[in-house]
Parts: sequence; C-alpha cells; structure tokens
Amino acid sequence: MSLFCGHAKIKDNIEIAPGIYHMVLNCPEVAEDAAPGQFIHIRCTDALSPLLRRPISIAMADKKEGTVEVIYRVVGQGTRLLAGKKKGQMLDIMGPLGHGFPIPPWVKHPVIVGGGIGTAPLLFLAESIREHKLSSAGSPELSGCEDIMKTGNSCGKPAKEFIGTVFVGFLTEKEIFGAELLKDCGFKVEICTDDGSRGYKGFPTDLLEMYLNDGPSPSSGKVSPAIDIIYACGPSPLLSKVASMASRAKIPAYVSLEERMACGVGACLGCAVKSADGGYMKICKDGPVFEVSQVTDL
Amino acid sequence: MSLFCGHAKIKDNIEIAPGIYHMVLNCPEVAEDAAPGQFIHIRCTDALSPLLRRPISIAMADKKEGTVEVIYRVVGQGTRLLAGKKKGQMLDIMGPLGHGFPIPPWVKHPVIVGGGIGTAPLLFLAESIREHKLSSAGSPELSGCEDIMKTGNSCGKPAKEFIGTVFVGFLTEKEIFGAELLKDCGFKVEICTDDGSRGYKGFPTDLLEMYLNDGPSPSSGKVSPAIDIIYACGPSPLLSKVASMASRAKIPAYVSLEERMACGVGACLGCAVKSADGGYMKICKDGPVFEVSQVTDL
Amino acid sequence: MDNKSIFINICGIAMKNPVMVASGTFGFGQEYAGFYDINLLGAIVTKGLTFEPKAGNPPPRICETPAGMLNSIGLENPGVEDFIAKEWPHLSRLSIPVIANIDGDTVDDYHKMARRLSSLEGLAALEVNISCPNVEKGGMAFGQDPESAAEVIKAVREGTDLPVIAKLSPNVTSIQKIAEAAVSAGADAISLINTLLGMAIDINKKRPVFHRTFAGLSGPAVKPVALRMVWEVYEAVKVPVIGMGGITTWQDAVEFILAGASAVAVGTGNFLDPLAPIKIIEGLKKYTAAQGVRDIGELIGSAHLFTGVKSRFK
Amino acid sequence: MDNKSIFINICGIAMKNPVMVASGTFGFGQEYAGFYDINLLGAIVTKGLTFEPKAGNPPPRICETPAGMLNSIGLENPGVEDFIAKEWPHLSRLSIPVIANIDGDTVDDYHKMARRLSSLEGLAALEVNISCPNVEKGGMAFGQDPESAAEVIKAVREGTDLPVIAKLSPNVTSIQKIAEAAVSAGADAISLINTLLGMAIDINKKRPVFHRTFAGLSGPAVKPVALRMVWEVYEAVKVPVIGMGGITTWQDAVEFILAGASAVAVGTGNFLDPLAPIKIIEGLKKYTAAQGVRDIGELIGSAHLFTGVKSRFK
Ligand SMILES: Cc1cc2nc3c(=O)[nH]c(=O)nc-3n(C[C@H](O)[C@H](O)[C@H](O)COP(=O)(O)OP(=O)(O)OC[C@H]3O[C@@H](n4cnc5c(N)ncnc54)[C@H](O)[C@@H]3O)c2cc1C
Ligand SMILES: Cc1cc2nc3c(=O)[nH]c(=O)nc-3n(C[C@H](O)[C@H](O)[C@H](O)COP(=O)(O)OP(=O)(O)OC[C@H]3O[C@@H](n4cnc5c(N)ncnc54)[C@H](O)[C@@H]3O)c2cc1C
Ligand SMILES: Cc1cc2nc3c(=O)[nH]c(=O)nc-3n(C[C@H](O)[C@H](O)[C@H](O)COP(=O)(O)O)c2cc1C
Ligand SMILES: Cc1cc2nc3c(=O)[nH]c(=O)nc-3n(C[C@H](O)[C@H](O)[C@H](O)COP(=O)(O)O)c2cc1C
Ligand code: FES
Ligand code: FES
Repeated sequence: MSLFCGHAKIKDNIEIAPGIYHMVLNCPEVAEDAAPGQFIHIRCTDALSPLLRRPISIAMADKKEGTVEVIYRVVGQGTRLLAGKKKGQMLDIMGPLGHGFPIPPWVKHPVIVGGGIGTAPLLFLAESIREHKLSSAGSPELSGCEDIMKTGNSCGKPAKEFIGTVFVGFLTEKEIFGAELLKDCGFKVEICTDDGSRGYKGFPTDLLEMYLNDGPSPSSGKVSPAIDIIYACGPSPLLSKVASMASRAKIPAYVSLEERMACGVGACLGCAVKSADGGYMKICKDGPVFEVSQVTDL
Repeated sequence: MSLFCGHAKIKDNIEIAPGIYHMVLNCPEVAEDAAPGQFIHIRCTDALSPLLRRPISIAMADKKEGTVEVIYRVVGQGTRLLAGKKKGQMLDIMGPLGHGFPIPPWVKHPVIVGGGIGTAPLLFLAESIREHKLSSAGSPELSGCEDIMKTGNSCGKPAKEFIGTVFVGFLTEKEIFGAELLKDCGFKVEICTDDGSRGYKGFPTDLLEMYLNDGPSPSSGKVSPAIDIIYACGPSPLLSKVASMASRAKIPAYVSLEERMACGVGACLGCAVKSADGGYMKICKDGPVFEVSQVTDL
Repeated sequence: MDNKSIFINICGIAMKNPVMVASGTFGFGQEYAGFYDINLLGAIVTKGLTFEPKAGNPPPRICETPAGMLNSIGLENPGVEDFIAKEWPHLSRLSIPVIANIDGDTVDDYHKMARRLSSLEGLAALEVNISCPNVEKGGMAFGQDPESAAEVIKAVREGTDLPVIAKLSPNVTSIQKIAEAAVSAGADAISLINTLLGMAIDINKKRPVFHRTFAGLSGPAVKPVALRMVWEVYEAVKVPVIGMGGITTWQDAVEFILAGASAVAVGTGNFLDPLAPIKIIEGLKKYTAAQGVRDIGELIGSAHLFTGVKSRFK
Repeated sequence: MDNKSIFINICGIAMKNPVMVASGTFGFGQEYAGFYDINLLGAIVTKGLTFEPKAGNPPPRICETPAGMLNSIGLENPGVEDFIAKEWPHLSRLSIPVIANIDGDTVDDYHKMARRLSSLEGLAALEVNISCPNVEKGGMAFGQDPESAAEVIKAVREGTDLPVIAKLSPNVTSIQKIAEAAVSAGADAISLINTLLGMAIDINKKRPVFHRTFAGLSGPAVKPVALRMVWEVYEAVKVPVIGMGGITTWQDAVEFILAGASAVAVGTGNFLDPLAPIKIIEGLKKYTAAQGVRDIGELIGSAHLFTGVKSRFK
C-alpha cells in the first residue's frame, strides 16, 4: 500500500462548538484509501516546536470529492496551531494510518457508543456501516455525505431502514455534534449530557447498560434485532465500561485507543498498549481500533 | 525610563515590494518614547522555536496616533512568521530599545545614506530632522507622517525648505521604498539601483563620494550649505565606505550596526562590537547607532 | 503582595520566593529594571566576575539553535574592583539577596575573589562557577573532575564566611560525584546546570560559527537534561539545590521543584520574555494555593516519593 | 538517479550516499516502505536487538520536549532468533547495506549476538549499542567508562569478521576517551550520539512521566551537542565517524559532515517527515554540486581546517 505524506489544502476550518473545530481537507490520496477508525498524522507547524505530529481520526472521507474531514478539540499547543489555520492554507499530513473498525458481513444490529470528541471517527463509521448494509442488501451505491456538518440532509439519500443504535454523550448541549448525521445514516440516536442540558443526564454507558438489560429502549417504539457488535470511542472510563459490559454480554466490541505518538507508523514502538497475551501492541499500527479482548488494562 | 513589553495590535501588514513588508502597530507606549534609530524587539511566535526575539528598527512613530511602524525584509524563519501575521492579531514586542541617531542643534546640512532595507530607520530619522529643524527655526509644531507608505502627501505640511540630502540605493527599481516620504520631508533624494533600473546605476556611496568631491550635485540646481553630519544604515560595505569618507572629510558620521541579539537590553553581552579603545560595546544598548570613530572593524 | 507560602530560605539566603535570575543573563540588574521592579525577584545572581577585567570573546557570541541558543560570551566583565566601585553601590541598595557569581583561571583566583567579595556589606552569597565552557583556562575544566571541583570549593570556603554555592557543569559522566565532592569541600548549596557544551557550523563559510569553536547551549532545549541532573543531585547530597536550565514558565519551575530544587533560576527565559520571572512567581503562588500547600518546602523533591525515595523535607 | 559525488565507503560498507536511518527510529525497514523506495537510502540500521526477546517498558514511552522528545522504549525487540526468522528475509532482499544494532545485559551477550549475526549472509556491519539509557542492565553503563566500552567492543570483535561500529553515549565527561578506547579495542567506526539522559515530570500527578524516571532525549534540541561530539571524536580517532543527533535537513547533515562525519543518520527526523532522508540526499547532491566538490569525501571534517587541524582526508 502506498501511503500519502504531503500537503493538503484546507477547504474549511470552522469552530462548530466551543473549542471544537471541523476541518475539511482536499486530499484525494487519503480519501481514496481511508477506512473508518483510521487517522491522519498532522504536522501542526513548520517550526521545530511543537516537534511531533498529532494524530487525528478521520471523521469522514469522500472518495468522489477527494475530501477528508476531521473534528478536533483544542487542548494544547498543536491543536491550537491547527485551529489558527485558515481556509486555503496547506497542511502537512500523513495517512491514512492504522487499522480501523471492522464491519463484519453478519452485522445486523450494531451499537455505537461515543463520548465527546471521540464521536468524531464514529461518524465515518456510521456512514460506512450504512453503506455496507445497504449495498449488501442489494441497494444501489449511495453517495457519501458531502459535509458532515450540514445536518438534516447530509447523506445523499436518507435511509429509511434501521441501521443501528447510537449512544453518545457530551459535556453539555453546546458541545453536541454529529447527531443529525448519525440519524440520517439510519441510526437511532440517544443523546446524553453530563449536565442534563439535553437528553439523558448521565453517561452513554448508562444507556448502553439499560439497553443491554432491558432490550430496545422504551422510546424506540420498535423492536430491533439483538445487538451483535459494539463500537466505542471516547475517554478511557467509557471504553473500560463498554469492554466489561460487552464481555459480560458476550458481544464482540471494538474500541479506539489513544496514546502519545511519534512516528505513527509502527517504527518507533512509542505508542505501546499491553496486549492480553503479554507483550505490547502498537496503537498506531496494530490499532488504534482493537477488539476489547485483545488489550488488558482497559 | 519605563520600557514597554507586551502585546501590540497589528493595524496593517502589507507587502510593499517583493519580500519586503510594512507593518503598522498600535502601541502608544512605544510611540511615545521612540527616537529614530531605536528598535523594537519582536517575538515572532508563541512557540519555543525560533526561540529568540528579532530586532527591527522603528521606521516611523506617531505619538498622536500611538502607532509604530516597521519595514522588514523576509530573510529567514522569524521574518517569515512576521510576514504571515494578519491585521488585527497581537504581536509581542519590547521597546523602544537602544540609542538612536543624535540630531545636534547645529545641524545645517545633514546627509543620509541608505542601502536597501537599511533605509527603514532613516525615514523616521528624516522626519525627525525635519521636525527638529523647522521647530528650532520657530515654525509651529508639525504633525507627524500618518502613514509612511502614503507617498506624495505623507507629511502634514509639505516642507518647502531644504532640509538635507539623501542617497539611497536599492537592488532594483521594484524594491525602492520611502523615496517620496523623504522628498516630502524636504530632502533632496538621489536614488540609485544596482542594476540601473532607476536613477544612478551603482551604489549610494558612489554618489556620496562625488558629492563630497564636487560639492552640491549638478542636478541640485541650488547651492546647499556644506555637509556637517552624515547618517547611514545599510549593509556593512556601505557603512565602512561611509566611515572612511567621513573621517577623510572630517565630518561626524553616525551608522546603525547589526549583530545577532538575544536580550536586546545589554544584559547578555551577546551583541558585541569592538570599540576603538579596546573592549567591546553592546550594539543593543550602546548602539545600534554609533559615531564611526567609536567602532573599529567597520 | 508577599505570600508566605512561597518563602524559602536556602542555606541562610532568605528569599520571598524561590525565583532567581541566572548569572550572565541579567547583567548587574539594571537592564531589566526598566520593565519591572526587580525587588520582586527571589534573588539576583550577577554576571560572572573575575579578578582582573575580561574583554570577552570576539563576535559572534550567540547563535540560535532549535529551542535553544549557543553563547560564547567569554566571561566579559569589568573585574572585581570595578564591580565593587560601579555596580555594588546600586546592587547593595536592593531589598533582595544579591549573589555574586565568581570565576577564575586558577584555584588561587577563586580564593582571592572570595576574600575580596566577603568584605562587601550585604552580599548574600557566592556562586562559584566551575562550569564556564567559554574561557581558555579554568572554568568548566574545574567542574569536570571531582578533585579539582573540591579544590576550588575548598579555596573559596577558606576565603569566606558567606554561603558558598557550587555551580556545576552538566558536561560530566556523573553529576552526583561532582556534587558530592563539592559538598564535602564545603559547598552550602549546589546550583545547576550551567550550559551544555555544543557548537554550530556555518555551512557557507565551512567553519565553526564561534571563534572558540565550542559554545554553551542553554534554553528550553536543555530542560530535560537539567531536570534529570537536579533529580540526581537531590538524591546524592543533603544541601539545597538551585535548579536552572530552560525554565520559561511556572510549570517548568514546578517540575524542577518537584525534582528537588529548593529554588530555580531563569536564564535564557529572560530573553524571550523579560517578565518571565514575575509570571513564574505569580504562577507558583497560584499552584501552591491550588495544591493546598501552605509551604512550598513541602513540594521540594516530592516527585521522588513515587520512586521509593522519601522527600528530605518530610 | 545515482550520483557518484556522494558515494561513500565506510570501513567496507559501500553506500551510494551518506544518509542512513538511525536505530530504533525505522523499525525493521517495512514501516516507511509505504512512503518511498527504501533502497534509495545509504544504509539502514535495525532497531536494537538483544539475544532474548525484550518486551520493552510500560507506557508512556514518549514525551515531547521543546524541539525534542524523550523516549523510554526499553529496547523492545523480538530477540535475535525471531529477527533472523522474520525480519532478515525481507531485509536481506534490499539492495542497500543493512546494519544490525546490538545490545546486551552482559559482555558475553554482545559476543553471542556478534557470533550469531555473523552467520547471516549479506549483513553489512554490526553497530554496538553501548549507550541505551532505557534498560535495567548494560546499555549506557558500558558506554560511560572507557574500560567497559573497550571490553564490549573486544568481545564483539572476537565474535565477528563484520565491520564493528561502536555507538557511543553522549552522557560522558570525555567522549574522546571513550572513542579512543573503542577504537583500540577494535572498532572500525564510531557512531554517535545516542540519546542524552533526560527526564520529565507530570506536575499534576507530581511524579516522573516515565516509569523508569529517566529517558533518552533526541531530536533537533540536541543537535549542537551531537555536532560538538562528532567534532571531538573526529580529532581523537582515525576511523570514520557516523554522525547523528537532531538531523532534519540537508543543512544539518552538511554541518555534521564538515565537523567530521563520513556519514549521517536520521533518527527523530523520520517522525517529523518520513521523506526527510530522501530530501537530505537530494540536498547533499545539490550542495556538493554547488560547491564544485566531485567527491563528498573532500568535505568530511573540512571545517577543522580553520582551526589549524588538517582534514584527515587531504
Ligand atoms: C489515534 C488517535 C486519534 C485521535 N483522534 C482525535 C480526533 O479525532 N479529535 C481530537 O480532537 N483528538 C484526537 N486525538 C487526540 C489528539 O491527538 C490530541 O488531543 C492532540 O495530539 C493534542 O495535541 P496538542 O498539541 O493540542 O496538546 P498537547 O499540548 O500535546 O497536550 C495537551 C494536554 O493533553 C494531553 N494529551 C494530549 N494528547 C494525549 C494523548 N494522546 N494521550 C494522553 N494525553 C494526551 C497532554 O498530556 C496535555 O495534558 C486522537 C489521538 C489518537 C492517538
Ligand atoms: C538593531 C537592528 C535593527 C534591524 N532593523 C531591521 C529592519 O528595520 N528591517 C529588517 O528587515 N531587518 C532589520 N534588522 C535585521 C533583522 O533583525 C534580521 O533580518 C532578522 O533578525 C532575521 O531573522 P529571521 O529569523 O528572519 O532570519 P534567520 O533565519 O535568523 O536568519 C536568516 C539569515 O540571515 C542572517 N542574519 C539574520 N540576521 C542577521 C544579523 N543581525 N546579522 C548577521 N546575519 C544575520 C542569518 O545568518 C541567516 O543566514 C535589524 C537588525 C538589528 C540588529
Ligand atoms: C548569555 C549567557 C551568559 C552566561 N553567563 C554565565 C556566567 O557568567 N556565569 C555562569 O555561572 N553562568 C552563565 N551562564 C549560564 C546560565 O547562568 C545558566 O546556568 C544556563 O544558561 C542554563 O539556564 P537557562 O537555560 O535558563 O539559560 C550564561 C548563560 C547565557 C545564556
Ligand atoms: C524512539 C527511539 C528509539 C531508539 N532506539 C534505539 C535503539 O534501539 N538502539 C540505538 O542504538 N539507538 C536508539 N535510539 C537512538 C537513535 O538511534 C539516535 O542515536 C538518537 O535518537 C539521536 O538521533 P536523532 O536526534 O536524530 O533521533 C532511539 C531513538 C529513538 C528516538
Ligand atoms: S507512534 Fe511510533 S510506533 Fe506508534
Ligand atoms: S543582545 Fe544582549 S547585550 Fe545586546
């Protein structure tokens, strides 16, 4: 596989929630090969400090348009520099890197659990699951989502079919993003906020737990097939709760992990995570998505 | 004396010639105290690389407007970062620093010699000489130049009086700046370019030499008083020629020197220049303007 | 406003906060007085002084490097007598401790310096620079060997009743051995690090940038090395450690304190931001308050607790 | 296209250009093969290998610092047998020299490694890492003392006919003494620098960032120190020097060559820009052409000419 490393033009870079940005890049090379759960590795400055690239998940990729989209939160030097970039400028990126979320052919009822900024790669995942399900159901190929922030009619063809269930949690109402896109992809979306400003007050894992105990949520109105796969991305407490619930319920579950990275390609052995069988796996190369039983310390 | 160190708002930052920028800063504190030949010390990035500030001469200061202007050429990392700054952004500056050009009360016929980007501080000098001469001649106080790039009518009141002579040299016609302002300040301006694309083909020191030999230049049309002071800023060959001509002609001459700086205030002893009496002077504190007999190695 | 929680006393030097300015980066104090009241600092360390005046090295004397700088000043200074005549009068009027940084070509030079400066009423301490990389004789060479380091410190010790601070060079295999030798010889405190030995080459001229080829590396680039050495020396000796090397923010200062520094010094950081020491003092006040610490002394070396070593101050 | 002017032969290792990739920053070569044809490189140095497999240190293993990074990988590697079984087959198919970087807990480990690897058909050389700061036993400790450095090199020398490159630690008082000892013991070349010993502290957790407290500093921050050590070693020994430490541009590479490096290695620079080695090779071609140099060998150490030391290659 040939990997891209070079400059991509910034088509857009806007603040979609306080401190959270949505950037659209023109990069057909990355868009072509990108799979949900993969990331790009971004050089935030030409200068030598901050020195290292920053990994950011691909929140959407459109092969036809040749665009790659990311959603990121400003937390430090690197992301602050990113937020300062303007439309039209060039950005030095590498990718697509890592192994993403698998979508097995037998998936009937996927459940996606997202926490905060961790929701970003799940948008691409949701879109891919929808495409996958519809195309394997014999439907004609669907056009991708043109712009993940144009809510309401983001997907070429709103899916009437039920594709799966999403539980997403945010700090507060203002920080919510992606919910409309998830709905348009045919997912039943349950939102929660830490402060209760919208939806359920609490964590998305609370909802997952109820759902696993009680079956389809009371408000769903229809009976869905049993959950057969769980995907999650978010802060580590969320991931460990998902992992233990999934293993209890014996449902395969995939989580996206984070660790400080240098190379991003498996060369430096810097982004280690303890594997279930002893040794260490590399998040950048063996992951960032892992089946929960592969990793310990979750 | 209280020195300013803080953020100033960028009012303008435009490319006035290929690779040469004119930046206007809003900074009443620096404008208030600034004298021609002094500089500001600029932090070009929030990051730690490039680490050190960059010294840039004050090309104009307007106490009333509270503005400070600089003209700089992009030569490396720091100046490239400066060129990327946008109107409205804040810039971390210190100043005004150093000792500038003295304007003794007895000055009748000052001659200013500038080479390339070295012309920048000479604009402020020219304006100050004019103000100084007119005010000591009993004229009412003049308003400063509002914008050094608005040529033609840059000074509040065009000076009919002859203030002095300027010889400026540039690589080529395109790089010429400041000439109109100098004229408006009442200076007779002789331009030369290295490639002959405008004015005399050669160096401003050639013109100075002719002038010193032949008296008022043939084209001047009127007889000026004898030269009684010379000011120069530009590349070091220019400065050393000026120095030797001035000492031969026994005319006091002041030059602005450059050296890599760290602190900019005389604390690190980094910007040394050999003084005529042995030891080292500090360009940032004892200069950047020196009487030519003070320094050796010119 | 003064804040007792960050007050610190290092071997008799009472400072209202643990933030000093490093030798050679603050002249004799006047240069930064235009920016803020320098009496707000914990202490001032003078530019390195020698017995005879020193002209210093020919330019260029500085060169920027990634997140750092090289300097080859060469200890330019007016000599101890001129210092006493011209600089001491205004320094002695400050309300904060002033520490004289001293250097010599020979062991005897250090002894003479110590004796001469001890006569000054009000001088707080001597910082003995056995680590300057930019001079022909003495300097760093003394600080690269435990025996010669001890010899110099002993000579200073015999010449003064003032607190003696040994300023160490990081260009050694074992900083612990040098620190131990200095303490055995009578040092009351250790300050470190001086600059790392480095160089730069001008690829157009195809020659070293500096006349003396090598120069001293300082600034944020060296911080991880400086912090490690403070950590090591804290574990090796019982006297207070003054930490420096690349400090530009209060977070940096906290790292040094947690590693074992009783005080910190800002060097190259002054060049980036003249107000850096003041911002660091403010940051330390807030940090100690936020941590619920009533005496910053409790924090000194406390990161060692996690590695099985007990804080000496607990 | 190949360009004869930058061809270089170091103690029998013939390289079409003097740009290698540094051990531990390029895995076993496959990771960067997606970005460019790695046969364009001068040579590849493998990740450090040990006799038995090593799991490496628990995370976190890296931490960014100003213009640098700290790493505490802990020599994670599959062990020499697994390397031979799984990595050597694809490495041996490359058209460029492959150098194995070896490490050991004991002198005997090094000897066994040397013997085992010497059996590989086509391996270009052994780089003996006596400078790893991230392991419990061996590693850097061997490289901090001339005698133990010599002992290790001798053991390797006795176990192989391959060229032996001693990789030195910068954490020493005199790099010249270590280099001299390594050469006396039979090293055919010297490579330096490995990482500087540093550390970082998490001020929220009030503990060192790394489990092993100390870690290795690399990247542009250390370049001035690395360059100085290459300069010093070039003056001390007669064997070729491979220079590394913070190289990210061709200008950096030229500085090292002028200081005395016969070849350079790009380490941390790969992380910033996977294409850095290729860009450096292109830059060197242009520089030699612009300088009118027909053989890059003429440039090696030529900055020493200005300081009275003659280029060894003239
Ligand atoms: C595979 C992968 C995908 C990611 N995808 C996204 C994404 O889509 N959107 C997004 O906003 N972020 C994402 N992240 C996180 C993102 O990489 C970091 O927020 C970013 O690198 C921070 O850089 P900075 O320079 O702004 O912050 P820094 O100044 O480097 O750090 C700021 C603070 O955050 C902490 N921190 C930052 N990154 C990490 C980390 N990876 N692990 C632990 N602590 C950390 C630091 O310790 C520090 O306290 C992803 C990370 C990984 C590994
Ligand atoms: C008192 C003073 C006033 C100045 N006023 C102006 C001004 O009004 N306008 C203006 O454009 N410039 C002025 N300069 C020069 C300006 O400071 C430098 O061009 C600037 O610092 C370069 O920074 P950089 O990061 O862009 O280049 P760097 O990347 O730092 O350097 C680029 C190249 O220029 C060389 N170089 C840069 N600065 C110097 C120097 N001072 N001495 C020798 N070589 C140098 C470097 O060696 C390198 O080759 C002044 C300098 C001084 C000391
Ligand atoms: C320009 C300059 C001059 C220095 N002069 C001296 C000196 O005279 N005596 C001394 O002990 N240290 C001297 N130092 C070293 C500093 O005091 C300090 O130990 C070192 O720079 C590391 O701290 P920093 O990274 O904060 O600058 C000098 C450093 C610089 C940058
Ligand atoms: C992540 C990482 C892993 C490393 N692993 C090894 C190693 O296994 N063996 C070795 O000899 N050096 C190792 N090094 C040191 C490098 O080879 C090199 O000597 C050092 O990083 C300086 O070069 P640089 O600044 O270009 O990275 C490693 C460096 C890094 C950053
Ligand atoms: S970041 Fe280098 S191995 Fe993952
Ligand atoms: S730049 Fe520090 S003394 Fe001039």
